[in-house]
Amino acid sequence: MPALKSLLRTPWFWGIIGIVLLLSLNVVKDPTYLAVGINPATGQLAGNLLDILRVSAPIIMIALGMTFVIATKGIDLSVGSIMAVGGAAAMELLRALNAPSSFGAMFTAIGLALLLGAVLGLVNGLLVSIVGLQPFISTLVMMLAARGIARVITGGQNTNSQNQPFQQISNGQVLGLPISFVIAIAIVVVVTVIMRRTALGLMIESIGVNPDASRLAGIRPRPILITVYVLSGVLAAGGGLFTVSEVMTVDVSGTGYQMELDAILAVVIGGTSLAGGKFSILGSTVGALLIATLNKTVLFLGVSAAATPAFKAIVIVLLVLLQSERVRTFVLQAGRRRTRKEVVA
Amino acid sequence: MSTTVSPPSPSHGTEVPVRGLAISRMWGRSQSVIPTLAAVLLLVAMLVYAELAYGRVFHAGTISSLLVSFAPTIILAVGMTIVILSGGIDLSVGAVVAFTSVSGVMLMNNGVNGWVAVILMIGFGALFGLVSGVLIQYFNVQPFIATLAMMFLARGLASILSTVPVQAPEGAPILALATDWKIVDGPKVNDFVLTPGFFVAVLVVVGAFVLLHRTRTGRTVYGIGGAENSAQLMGLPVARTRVLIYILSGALAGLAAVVYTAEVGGKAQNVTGIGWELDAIAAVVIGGTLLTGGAGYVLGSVVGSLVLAALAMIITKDGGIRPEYLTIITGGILLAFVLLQRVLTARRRK
Amino acid sequence: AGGSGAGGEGGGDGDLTTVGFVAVGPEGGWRNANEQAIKDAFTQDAGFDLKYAPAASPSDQKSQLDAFATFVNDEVDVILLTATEASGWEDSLELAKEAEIPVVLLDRGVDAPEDLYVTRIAPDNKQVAASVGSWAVDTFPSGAKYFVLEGVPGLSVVNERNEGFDSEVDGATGFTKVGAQTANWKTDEGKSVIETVLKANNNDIQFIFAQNDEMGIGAAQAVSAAGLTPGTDVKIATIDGTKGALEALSEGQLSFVAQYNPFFGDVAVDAVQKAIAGESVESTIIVDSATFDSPEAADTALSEGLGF
Amino acid sequence: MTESLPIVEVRGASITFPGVKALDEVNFRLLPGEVHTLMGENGAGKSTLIKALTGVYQIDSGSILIFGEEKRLTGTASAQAAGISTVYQEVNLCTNLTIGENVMLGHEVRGPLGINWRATHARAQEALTRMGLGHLDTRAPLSSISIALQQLVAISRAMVTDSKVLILDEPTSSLDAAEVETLFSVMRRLRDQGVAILFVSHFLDQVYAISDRITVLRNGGFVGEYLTRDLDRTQLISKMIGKDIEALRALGSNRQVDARDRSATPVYAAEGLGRAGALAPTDIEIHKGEVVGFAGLLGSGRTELARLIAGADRADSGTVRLKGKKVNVTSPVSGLGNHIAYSTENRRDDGIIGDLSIRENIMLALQAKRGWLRRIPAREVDQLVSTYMERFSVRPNDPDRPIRLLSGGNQQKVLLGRWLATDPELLLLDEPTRGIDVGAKADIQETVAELAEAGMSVVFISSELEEVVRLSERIVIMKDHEKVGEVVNGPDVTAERVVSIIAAESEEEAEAQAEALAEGETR
Ligand SMILES: Nc1ncnc2c1ncn2[C@@H]1O[C@H](COP(=O)(O)OP(=O)(O)OP(=O)(O)O)[C@@H](O)[C@H]1O
Ligand SMILES: Nc1ncnc2c1ncn2[C@@H]1O[C@H](COP(=O)(O)OP(=O)(O)OP(=O)(O)O)[C@@H](O)[C@H]1O
Ligand SMILES: [Mg+2]
Ligand SMILES: [Mg+2]
Repeated sequence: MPALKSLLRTPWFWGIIGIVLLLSLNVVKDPTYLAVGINPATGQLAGNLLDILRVSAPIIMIALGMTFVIATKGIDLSVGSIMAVGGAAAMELLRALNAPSSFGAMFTAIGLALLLGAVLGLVNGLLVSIVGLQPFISTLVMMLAARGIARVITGGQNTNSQNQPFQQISNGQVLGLPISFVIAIAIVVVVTVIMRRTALGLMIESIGVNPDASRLAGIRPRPILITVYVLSGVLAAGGGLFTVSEVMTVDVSGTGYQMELDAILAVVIGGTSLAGGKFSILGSTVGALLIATLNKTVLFLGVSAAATPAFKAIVIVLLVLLQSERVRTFVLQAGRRRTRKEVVA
Repeated sequence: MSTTVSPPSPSHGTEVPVRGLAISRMWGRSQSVIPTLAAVLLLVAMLVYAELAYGRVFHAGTISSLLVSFAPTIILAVGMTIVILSGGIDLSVGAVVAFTSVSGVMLMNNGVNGWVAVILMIGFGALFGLVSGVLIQYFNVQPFIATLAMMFLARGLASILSTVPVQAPEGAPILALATDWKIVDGPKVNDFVLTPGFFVAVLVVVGAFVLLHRTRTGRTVYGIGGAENSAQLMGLPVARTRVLIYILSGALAGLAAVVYTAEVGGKAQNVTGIGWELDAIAAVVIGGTLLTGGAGYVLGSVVGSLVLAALAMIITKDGGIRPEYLTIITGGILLAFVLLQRVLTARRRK
Repeated sequence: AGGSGAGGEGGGDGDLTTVGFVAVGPEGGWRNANEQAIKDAFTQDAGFDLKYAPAASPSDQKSQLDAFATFVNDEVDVILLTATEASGWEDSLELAKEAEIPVVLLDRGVDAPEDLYVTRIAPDNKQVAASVGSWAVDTFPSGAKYFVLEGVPGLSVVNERNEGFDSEVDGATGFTKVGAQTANWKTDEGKSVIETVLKANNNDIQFIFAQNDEMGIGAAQAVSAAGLTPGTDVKIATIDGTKGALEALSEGQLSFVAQYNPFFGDVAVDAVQKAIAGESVESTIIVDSATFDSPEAADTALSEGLGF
Repeated sequence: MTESLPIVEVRGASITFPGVKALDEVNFRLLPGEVHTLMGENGAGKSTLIKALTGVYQIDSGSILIFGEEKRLTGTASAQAAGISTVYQEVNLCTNLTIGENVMLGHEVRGPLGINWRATHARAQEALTRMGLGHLDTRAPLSSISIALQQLVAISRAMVTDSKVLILDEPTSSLDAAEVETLFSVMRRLRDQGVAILFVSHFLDQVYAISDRITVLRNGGFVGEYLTRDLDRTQLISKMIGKDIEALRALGSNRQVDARDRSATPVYAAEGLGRAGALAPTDIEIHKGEVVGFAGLLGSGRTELARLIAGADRADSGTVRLKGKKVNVTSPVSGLGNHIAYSTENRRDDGIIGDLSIRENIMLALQAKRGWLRRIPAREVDQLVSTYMERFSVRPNDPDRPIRLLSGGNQQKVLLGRWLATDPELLLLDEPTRGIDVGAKADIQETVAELAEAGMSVVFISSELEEVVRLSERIVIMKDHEKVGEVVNGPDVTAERVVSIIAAESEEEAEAQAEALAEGETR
């Protein structure tokens, strides 16, 4: 019973419930929804679930970066635009190299994109930590600027290119799973290990809860803030790579457009508070999967384009309601009703 | 009793604000006004620069277009200021403008009395605000998320209502809001023309100023933004006020929709207002209000809106911008703005 | 008053004609090509000083209204307007009329009396979309199950392209609309939408109408990924005629590309010069657009540099 | 006093937080015209009871009666409507507003044009004047005054309304004697007007000076209600801690006879250490194993000096030598790196990391010192945590509880553990005993003595001068952001004499007095 109770208190638990409910909706529409089969033409596993995993990869990446930014009481509105920068750089470079099957070209493109992401993240980090601007504004500026940078990189064109290995990132499979998803999960694991095996995670949380006290306790806030924004920038560029690898085209106005909102939603659904402090990487990953499931469900159910945002809104509201203490208390102990807002006096 | 130090005179160190030191007193009080003053200064600088570089800025036609066309932005910025002062944010305003304008015009087309429809538009806006407010206050949903959900909802409902533009019937009362009132009739278009919509914005600004500075509710807004727990413990009506803040923001979004719809000749559309929430937030920030809440002025946000207007005007007047660079330049100027403001206010901290 | 600076009565910069261009800005390949064509036509050598004012975002009418007002107040000689939205322009146009500034509409039209502007120069959206429709009717004599990939819901282009397409397809025998979804003009969303739509319909779709090239290219990839062959199992038709689409057509990924001709800078210069000279101009100038329905046609078009 | 009908009565109230029974069947009565003190150790449940009375928390069982009528208090506003005004333990005001606004928030004077600010500020001024704060500018931002003054402002605020009940949770913990005296005279006046006052303090002297009746809580439970005159201090303390207090009495302080050899190279030596606007250039030396007390009025610059020594603020003048070696201590990081630890006076804002657990709060500074790469092994952390939690008997004994859920006193203990864990050579304790119960206070004093014995140098800052005098070997006297003298402790040195140095009219006089005292010592 206590285990169940604590599970109910875990925000990502509700994320999983949400995913299950959405999948059930799809199954109701089509009982074979969950079926996974082999596509005879491509020899790959195919199924709706695999599609969900694949499209979740970029969201997982940006949600992961966003998690740490939010844990420091910040926010990164620029991830969507940085995705476009990463994608634009990769496409433009691959097009210039014109090496349709070269692994070298792929790695160069990836390296360039990640580097650009790091640089833009660094600018965010410097603005927030050294100049002391509010994260919302710093990254809002970067959101505008990076979108422009993506356009400048391609000269305003929606550049496409050809490179077989690069295309495989989002279109290939390993162990029956989409490669991009496997890479994303590997990155999640690596980052989790770094955060929890070192004290970086603790320090990020500490700064997020109380920056003044953390400074007095000997934590240097600046390098940590910079690290967090650089990480977010790099992961966003990575997310951009996944996105452009899908179709080998960058859409400088569309790639990553408003994806920052998806990332923030994923993080919050995963239980990391926008007020900073404790973060949950697992939660954000579940959140990202939920967003991907939601996007795909809308398509599968054939919800009209017009109604899509409303449908999303309803799902979000239901989820946050389920997560709220008030509703939970009401559900858990309908008899013994009592709510107590913690007031830290 | 235990001997603690007893002071021979009421001297509490030099930094204690003591009555009578006029200059230091003024300084101490003016601190929170400085960012707003900086914004005013920068606005004037921008306008003067534009006049020198391109001409026709201090020109009756230009000024009246600026004022009239930015009336909806100003109304939104006012609502956003109140929300941000309380430490929250409202991302839904742009979408609420879309929903209220589409629904309002459709009501008019379906025979609902024009004025009633206008009232309903404001009412629908308030309803979205109410939902956000309740989610935030009673279900502990973070404002960013609650209002994001309302943004999706309002945009979605607007699209469900109609994905084609709807047009208010000929002679609908809402159109009266865009009547041109020629105040100075100059040659050609060099007239000083204002519309009732502009005066609505002025009334909203005045009303918000009075609300924030002359009512207990307004002071509670600042209290919540400064320290919510303290406000709660001080016995202020936090819950009621917060819900009210979001209702107000929603209602003002509805009002902005009314003014904007009138401005474009009674046409309403589901794609209206995309990104307006960011404009409103930018205006508030440029106007010197802290995003963390508790400090700022509604008049600053008006200045912030005008700064955005002036910026757009300069870009248009220059006319030489490459489209790829547009957002880079907008972002760069926004950055330069907050940086300058920061430099100007740096002396606030020792 | 006035007079100083570039805006003054066209006399500021020698004898150049000041042209204010209220544009849409970065939206996609088509828009880039079109606006570049305008810029290339209205050069200083040709006697123009072009002031280019892109919208804050491709669907933001308000920033266009503001730019328009600024040009009117600056009393430029001519205003070129590519309206993001057809409606809502009447007051602005009246203001320009009061200021005696001729307005030439490019690409998108406006819902306003014709006496408020000189002319509208554009390919016809409805006509172009109708060409897709009639091709589809011809190609699928016994009908088809089809799906429409739409742009951002609510834009007038989207509505017009739907209208044009439907005018041919509605009532044609055997045509069943499986559904329509927005992919927001984007390639990756186009792929994602079609991928799921195919699964939801057990691959039982024969035809996809993509309202722009980008979405169509994404759709083609989804079709391939589902193990189907584009062009054989599922035919895809798109509108615009970008280089990428022509290449895809040449490779057989797409089956039909209806060009939406962006190259009408010279026509615009001509109209503007006539307007200034006080000569009469036709109230609509339709720019002819080609259609390409085979790999060969695509190759020819590419070699003629028709792609953009 | 005649036993009249209680204004407020609590019967068998219980409150349970996840894992803690904060109140367990507590009874409490507050009579009109009395000052009633609530006593108990840290975490006994005093603040919780108060919050139950003021509607912040709802009780799980039991009942609250106001004027004999059972009431369900649903929020602070409803308590205020019922005539209960409260000053909570930690200052709860809005620092973004002006002093006057804070005093009047929610009670602004309104005219036909909305709030009448002139009248509002005038009433605020009146309220402040009653608290002896007439010199404050009501239009200045609250953030411009010290925590102590803020506390007084909070009290002024509680007196703006004509409340029948006034609740003061540790109002005196940051006040100096004169301010306490002003407060008490106001309290007496209100009491005589029939206001019922509930008072919490850990200062026994104050309790006996002001209160008529005492209710003692222990571990959330109700111990009893007593007339102050019937209960002597020994009895009171043993009721609070539940055991005999002789152990406490034998507080190890014979430091006053300690004669230390100060010829060796000092552990810490600063010359001309200062910071414009905060502290005039100061020379100071601290030797190994020495306890140095900083004495001075509120706002005299004790905290500033400590912060400069620790690197919490950056000095803009002066040279610092550690064991003879010149170093730059410019940040808390370099301070900790040089084995200097600083425990702040502002526990809530600069001390605790609220959402982190006790465990994380204890290990944080040590971890920061070791760098983020080398995470302290779990076993070492467990050991550290259990060591310090036991040493200071932190309650509740659950290292995974977020620290913000601890009572004020227990938070202080955890923080002390944090600093000791970094193994400092110089430990600066700024008001470490503020808001701490007698038992814990004794523990901390004892710890300080032990640490010094073991060779650590300690700077001890406290507004309670007797504590400083009892504990320190040397006393640095501060005034108006300047060091005005230094006294080596000795039998002649008493709190009163230190006060007279501080109170000296001029700097020369202060120096002369300090010298006289020092000579008296050598003779
Ligand atoms: N919001 C809360 N959630 C969980 N536990 C709490 C909360 N508030 C207080 N507690 C616990 O309740 C107990 C009583 O705390 P309370 O603050 O009432 O003590 P106190 O007597 O005021 O102590 P002090 O003298 O240190 O202020 C403590 O063990 C504390 O940890
Ligand atoms: N962290 C800080 N930041 C800014 N100003 C401070 C800070 N700490 C103290 N001050 C200011 O420095 C002045 C000196 O106060 P300080 O706190 O050093 O005195 P103190 O003797 O320690 O008194 P107290 O007992 O109030 O702490 C005060 O006026 C206070 O406002
Ligand atoms: Mg307490
Ligand atoms: Mg101090």
